[in-house]
Amino acid sequence: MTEAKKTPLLDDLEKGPWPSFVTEIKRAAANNLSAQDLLGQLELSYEDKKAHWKHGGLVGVMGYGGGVIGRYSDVHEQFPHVEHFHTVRLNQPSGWYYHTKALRQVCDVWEKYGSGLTNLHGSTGDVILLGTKTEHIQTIFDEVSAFEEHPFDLGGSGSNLRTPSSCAGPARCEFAMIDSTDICHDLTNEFQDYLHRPMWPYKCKIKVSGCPNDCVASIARSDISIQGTWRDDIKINQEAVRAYAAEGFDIQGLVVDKCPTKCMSFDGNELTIDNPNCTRCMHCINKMCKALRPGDDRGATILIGGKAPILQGAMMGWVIVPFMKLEPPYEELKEFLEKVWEWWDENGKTRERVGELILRLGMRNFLRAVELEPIPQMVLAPRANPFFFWWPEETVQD
Amino acid sequence: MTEAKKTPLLDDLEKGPWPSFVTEIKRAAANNLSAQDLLGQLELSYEDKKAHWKHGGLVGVMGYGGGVIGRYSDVHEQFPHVEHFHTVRLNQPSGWYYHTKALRQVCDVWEKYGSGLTNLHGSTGDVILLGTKTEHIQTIFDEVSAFEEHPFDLGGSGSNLRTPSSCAGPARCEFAMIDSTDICHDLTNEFQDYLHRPMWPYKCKIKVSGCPNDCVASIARSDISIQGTWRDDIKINQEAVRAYAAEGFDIQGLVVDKCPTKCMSFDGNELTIDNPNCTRCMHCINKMCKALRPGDDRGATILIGGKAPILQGAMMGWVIVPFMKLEPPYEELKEFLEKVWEWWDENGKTRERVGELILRLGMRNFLRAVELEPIPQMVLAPRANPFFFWWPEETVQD
Amino acid sequence: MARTDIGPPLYRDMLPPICKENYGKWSYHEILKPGVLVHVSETGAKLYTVRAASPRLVSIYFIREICDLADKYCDGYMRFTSRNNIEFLLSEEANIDPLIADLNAKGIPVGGTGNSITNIVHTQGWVHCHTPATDASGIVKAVMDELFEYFTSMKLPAKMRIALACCLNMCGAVHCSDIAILGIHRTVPTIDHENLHKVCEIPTLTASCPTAAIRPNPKLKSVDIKAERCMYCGNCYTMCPSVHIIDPKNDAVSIWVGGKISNSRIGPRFSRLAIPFLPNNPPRWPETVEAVKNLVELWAANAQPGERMAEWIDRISWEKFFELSGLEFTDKHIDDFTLAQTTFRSTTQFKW
Amino acid sequence: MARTDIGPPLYRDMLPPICKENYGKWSYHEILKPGVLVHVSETGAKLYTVRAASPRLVSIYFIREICDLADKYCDGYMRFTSRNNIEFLLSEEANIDPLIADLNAKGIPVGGTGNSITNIVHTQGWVHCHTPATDASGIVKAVMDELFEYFTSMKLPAKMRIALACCLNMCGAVHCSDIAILGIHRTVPTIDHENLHKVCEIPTLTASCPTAAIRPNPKLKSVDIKAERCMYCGNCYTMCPSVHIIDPKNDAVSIWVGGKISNSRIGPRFSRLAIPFLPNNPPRWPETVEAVKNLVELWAANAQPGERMAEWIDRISWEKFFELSGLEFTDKHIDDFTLAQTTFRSTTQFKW
Ligand code: SRM
Ligand code: SRM
Ligand code: SRM
Ligand code: SRM
Ligand code: SF4
Ligand code: SF4
Ligand code: SF4
Ligand code: SF4
Ligand code: SF4
Ligand code: SF4
Ligand code: SF4
Ligand code: SF4
Repeated sequence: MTEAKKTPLLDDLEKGPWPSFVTEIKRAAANNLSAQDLLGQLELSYEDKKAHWKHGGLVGVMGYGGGVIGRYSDVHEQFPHVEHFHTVRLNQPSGWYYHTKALRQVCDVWEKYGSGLTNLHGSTGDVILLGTKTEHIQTIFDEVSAFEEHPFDLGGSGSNLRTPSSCAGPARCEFAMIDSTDICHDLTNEFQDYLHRPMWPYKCKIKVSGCPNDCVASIARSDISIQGTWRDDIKINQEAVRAYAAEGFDIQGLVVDKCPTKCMSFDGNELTIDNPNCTRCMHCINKMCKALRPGDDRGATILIGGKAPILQGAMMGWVIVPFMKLEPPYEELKEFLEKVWEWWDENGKTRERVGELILRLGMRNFLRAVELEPIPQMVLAPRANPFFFWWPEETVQD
Repeated sequence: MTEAKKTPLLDDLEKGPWPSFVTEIKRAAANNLSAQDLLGQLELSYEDKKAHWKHGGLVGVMGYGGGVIGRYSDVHEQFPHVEHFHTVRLNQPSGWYYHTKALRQVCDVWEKYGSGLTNLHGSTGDVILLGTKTEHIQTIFDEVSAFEEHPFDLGGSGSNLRTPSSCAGPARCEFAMIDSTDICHDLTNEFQDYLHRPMWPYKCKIKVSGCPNDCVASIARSDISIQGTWRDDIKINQEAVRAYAAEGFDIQGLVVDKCPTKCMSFDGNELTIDNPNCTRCMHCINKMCKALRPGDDRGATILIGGKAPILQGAMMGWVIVPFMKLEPPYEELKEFLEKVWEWWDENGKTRERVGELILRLGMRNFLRAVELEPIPQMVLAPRANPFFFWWPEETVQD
Repeated sequence: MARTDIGPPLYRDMLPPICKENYGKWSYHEILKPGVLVHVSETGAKLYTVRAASPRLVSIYFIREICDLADKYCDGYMRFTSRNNIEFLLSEEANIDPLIADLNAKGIPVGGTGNSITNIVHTQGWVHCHTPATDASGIVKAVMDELFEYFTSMKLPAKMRIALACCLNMCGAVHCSDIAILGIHRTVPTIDHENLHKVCEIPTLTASCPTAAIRPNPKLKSVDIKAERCMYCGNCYTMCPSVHIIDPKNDAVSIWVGGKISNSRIGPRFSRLAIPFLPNNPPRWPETVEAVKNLVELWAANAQPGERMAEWIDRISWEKFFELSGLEFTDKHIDDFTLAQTTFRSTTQFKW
Repeated sequence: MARTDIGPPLYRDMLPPICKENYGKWSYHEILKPGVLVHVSETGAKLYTVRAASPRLVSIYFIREICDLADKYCDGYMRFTSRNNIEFLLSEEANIDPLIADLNAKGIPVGGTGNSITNIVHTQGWVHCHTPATDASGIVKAVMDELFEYFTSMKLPAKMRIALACCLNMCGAVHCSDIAILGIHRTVPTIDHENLHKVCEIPTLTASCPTAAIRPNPKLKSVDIKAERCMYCGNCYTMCPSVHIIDPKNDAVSIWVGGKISNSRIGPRFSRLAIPFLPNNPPRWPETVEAVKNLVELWAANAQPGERMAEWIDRISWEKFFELSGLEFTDKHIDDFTLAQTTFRSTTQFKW
């Protein structure tokens, strides 16, 4: 081990009650030269107020088109051990459920070939192994994929399907109206080829939330947002309602008054819901989960289009399929996704996300391609401008 | 008089309780060949389901660049008396107040030189004299502008200031918080040159409403919308409030519950308004005009940008000046308008309305040009996209 | 040469004495009955207004008749409204009923105040314009005949403002109306390649298209229109007579709902597409008349007191609006122009 | 060659027996205290969750320590949350407090449930990315140190979700957060004209600019940037290493507020610009920390129970938000991008 450089700026971030990433880097640095150089280079960034990584870089694993982000230092004379400092993205288990055995195995591999630093997890959901050299990448993959128990595969990067992710789901949450974890796992397996071989115009993300609370932020952070919901009436246990009232819970103020459609009322004894006017926002169920439960006719709303700002400004997904029953093997969902991707793949420009393409070509063309009927649930309001199109067959042709 | 053609389709529109424009055309046609041919050509349009007018045509009055809309028949062989059928736009008196003397004079001139048909009024507000020949246009102008009492001038057409219009205003309405009629008249006179000589990128319209009820639809139908408003507290006559309640008027349901900011309350005896949270929508005042009156600190909100759909979709004006005191001679307003027009004139492309230009170049450039500070009242919400600009002086330059 | 730039006649000279005396002093108003308002001044003075319908397209004979009545009952003082109604400004309460009787005798109804359907703001149509996709006055007459009872009564939940424009230039500025009737073209313009270069500037023409559907065709010294980008707005025709947009076999009527102008309660709103196509069916456009009537009556039957069309739809939701109205929701209802994104439903909240 | 496409480890194999047995049968939950949940099944079974903080950037030693605790208290069953916290899944209520004690001993706080500020979703920053305008982990650490009490308590009016992204690519998808911290570049990129044509495709590069600021410069076989159209998004840099966006003298931090993801009550919302500029001031970004803290505390002091930031601002209005916060409203707050029109105030309704 070479003598570690002084890092006064970073050291300051070891103080305070919140766990410190600097401490973590130092722990890794104690045994690993790359981590040590990372610490040094980061201190330099703190001095210079800028990153010291070069632009991009392509590295990978045999048989895969993505899953590794190449990264090279622009100050490698000073910090030779981060000259290469690539990250490996491992596909997390659905819902981020782990047994410690699975995690320990990964740590052991990463101790041998990597910096010893990770992100648990990346924003898309992957296990991020932070910093290794080009020559180790294949070995890392070979070892993690060969674990006898809980073998890992690579996650996505590049213009492909990105690692899908799911909320805690029915294993842990009473609100799950679809098996979000299973759907995530099943889709990930079904679409392995799309995940690992970048062949599309750009990235495409799937996130699955068991209910409209959307605990994986699917509407904002994924092109394809799948959220559990229901169609029939909310189930009310009036006894339990009264128990809430008896405990002094302010049903009127905290629940009834906050219902977005004002479709609830409480007379001090019975809670009434005008279900046809309920938009299933979850609020009352969230606040009174001992008394209220979603109905039994359950499925998912599918929204398409969520993404970050570049190019046209950030987008949130919008309703494409208001309700789809989702039972294994999820055939209808898979066929639907295939249609969406096929159309996008055929029509999308380079670096055009599927939502951007729908905006460019119009919902009418998209809906025809994926064979869906337009319905009012897709929009907040009909168009206000008079610039609409007619299909040739709808007008009298000479 | 030649024998009138048969008009069975139009005849059908003489039936029914609503006054009939066909009857009006026939009344004119009884004494006027152009009106007669208009009737015939219109019947042909009803058969063919299309207009029988050619594209455009330029005609005018000496010294004026607009005020007359040229119109030529495309079936003048059949209907020679509408071969020319131009309309003359006369600038209406502010608020459309008339003495019959003024109207009768116009009728007399129009009996001599025109079809005898008019629109009272055009959508912009002008008296529309509907249908005359090229050779009469100058004469018509000469005569109407020479009336001893109530002489008329031309209205606007082309790329210029269009005839401003005003609501009924303080002469007839208790809600008027600015002298809308006077402002309209004063501005019209002040900007005669802009009104009569098309020198701008495109048209620009001004409409003045005495209050936020906006009875001249200024927000939708004019580039410059001036609406009376107030800044201090609503005046409440509690006696009168109680009188409403006593009459059985549902103050809670029809007023308090409908207040958009929920800043009112009524305890059955006193009406309370939390004025800092009132957005001065007028609703409570409208519904209880015997009990509530706007405050005394009165002026106008000025919104810019209203227009019809072409090119970028219809626009409603948006707040540029949240509050401006408006007392004769309205200097501040005039200076403001001059600045707006100067900037637009310099920067606007052909057929670009001022609102479209603001959208193209951004509020930041517009506000600098007209020397206004940005304030939150201009927007419903701040920007959601991170694509904002810095002025060179705001960053560290090398 | 005549004087120019004399400006409009001075409105002040046309005000009845009571208006001059009480200028800015009005205290409140009441609607005495449909079409009749009284404004009461701080001084106690009372001004009576009688509002009467007009077809807007009127002959000088009509105007003179109206003038005769104004002379008879209110010293010649009258006005027109921003929606083309006539208002007689009376100082004498006793003159109200005789005036109304005279008006009715002439077939001129009184009404349009309060919770009524007042006059339809409209445009030229086949009477005087060169770009209309439909007529204006004819549809207005047909619709008002059918909705007549709502002009002469005040039994609706709130004001109902209907407007009509005969093409997308929207001279009636119908885009913020409770119900808007809009003439639409529906086919791609045809081009007179021979003459185009003689009468039109090609750069201006290509720039005129909101969807960039027009490309120069240098070979023909003309332009081509990319059919799949054209949404038939007609702006190219406005710029160039060699581009023909009118197509009687396809020109049609569309219906829009839920717009609003006033700031009262909810702020101004755009009208939104309800019915993309109704046939041009002169002289009485029965499909259009029926559609408008159905919308009025659906709203009237379902809105709460004081709810304009926009407020009613806000409360029940657009999906319920389509369900209740039985109107078909089509791909045309889904925006695909520049602000489309803001109309998409980025939430799982909706009604079934 | 190794097998490919084996897919992720099967989550089902990682579920504690209680979760398998009660899969889909959970009936309700309660928050026993900050960071501790109990989920009760229809069968009566009870699952206890202890939620602990993580800096996300963790070493294998940290992970192993966590694993040790999981082995000790819950048979090795644990999970991570969508916001990078650690959750221990316990079947034994008695294990809760010992686990918490062990965690605290290691400096790992427990909390983040209910009406708290939970972990900050964030990105790579200077640690591992090539485009950042600021660091990620450092600001997060500094902010969480300051807001620590809100992680370990549940005294806020509602949930508060903070996120950070170090450039406009917004890997943290911060755009729908109660408070978003966003790194921004503020100067026009400089171009390495010599090398550009060797490494970049010019058409792709010009197409990459959201505001069409990039024009080909055929003479130099390079491109030029029209400075007044450039808003420094950095997308051209993503496409081409010869365009340099990083500028330490001007790169900065901005603050956004009022976003939201869940459909609960009001639907999802974008965060909106609150503070366009705060200096990049490592190691502790005091201006940013203070700004975030002030916003949290202003909201906490003024919101009604249950009101997220967005709901509070909805109720009081943006103009009052700026007044109460004392934040300057600048021309940067006024949108000038493609949907700007929809953010303008097309009504006379506003507060003073
Ligand atoms: C590692 C990660 C951030 C993190 O610290 O967690 C990340 C890191 C990068 N992202 Fe990201 N993105 C990550 C999640 C996201 C997310 C959030 C999400 O997936 O939930 C988004 C916003 C959602 C979206 O997809 O729009 C996101 C939007 C982007 C974008 C903008 C895409 C757009 O259409 O606007 C770019 C730019 C690009 O693709 O060229 C980008 C590009 C990048 C690159 C590859 C930089 C580049 O320009 O090439 C970053 C590599 C950093 C590095 O050196 O490791 N990253 N990126 C996340 C992936 C970890 C994982 O696999 O789990
Ligand atoms: C006569 C009138 C309709 C009516 O029946 O009342 C009218 C008639 C015409 N308008 Fe208009 N506009 C009339 C008020 C309006 C209004 C409403 C208003 O002013 O309150 C609008 C919408 C508001 C606005 O200005 O945006 C309006 C928006 C247009 C437009 C679209 C402008 C735009 O920026 O989108 C055009 C197209 C153009 O200017 O080329 C247009 C063009 C026309 C032309 C000149 C046709 C043309 O393309 O050249 C029409 C002449 C018809 C004729 O032969 O008489 N007219 N026009 C109105 C003027 C009467 C008057 O002076 O009082
Ligand atoms: C005469 C006229 C002004 C003029 O300069 O000509 C006028 C006159 C009055 N308006 Fe108006 N408004 C007139 C067009 C308008 C318009 C413009 C339009 O329709 O194109 C609007 C905006 C409509 C909209 O929002 O779409 C308008 C929105 C109002 C409102 C707000 C209604 C609402 O709640 O949304 C009020 C207040 C009320 O009635 O409670 C109002 C109130 C009034 C009062 C009560 C004001 C007063 O005290 O004098 C007047 C009698 C109203 C009545 O008819 O019951 N006036 N009023 C216009 C009559 C048109 C007609 O012939 O029917
Ligand atoms: C563990 C986690 C899911 C996961 O798969 O990892 C989770 C778990 C729960 N969420 Fe969540 N949510 C989780 C991220 C989210 C997110 C996503 C995010 O923040 O990025 C959201 C959307 C946030 C937003 O709207 O901006 C989210 C919005 C909710 C809501 C709606 C809150 C609201 O009123 O707006 C509820 C309902 C509630 O708490 O009343 C909820 C309710 C719950 C419940 C009560 C569900 C249950 O019965 O198990 C769980 C405990 C909540 C608590 O912490 O008090 N969860 N929850 C995530 C914990 C993150 C963390 O470490 O703090
Ligand atoms: S999204 Fe719904 S089902 Fe999934 S964890 Fe959150 S509350 Fe539970
Ligand atoms: S789920 Fe939401 S909309 Fe439905 S009743 Fe409950 S609070 Fe109201
Ligand atoms: S806009 Fe206001 S002041 Fe003018 S007539 Fe209408 S209600 Fe009266
Ligand atoms: S004017 Fe409007 S916002 Fe103000 S108190 Fe009256 S109803 Fe409420
Ligand atoms: S709406 Fe169109 S067709 Fe009708 S008058 Fe105006 S420009 Fe002419
Ligand atoms: S009709 Fe409109 S959309 Fe079609 S080519 Fe002409 S200008 Fe373009
Ligand atoms: S937000 Fe930007 S700088 Fe930060 S990790 Fe993502 S791409 Fe890199
Ligand atoms: S930084 Fe963004 S706006 Fe500026 S030139 Fe590059 S891509 Fe265009």
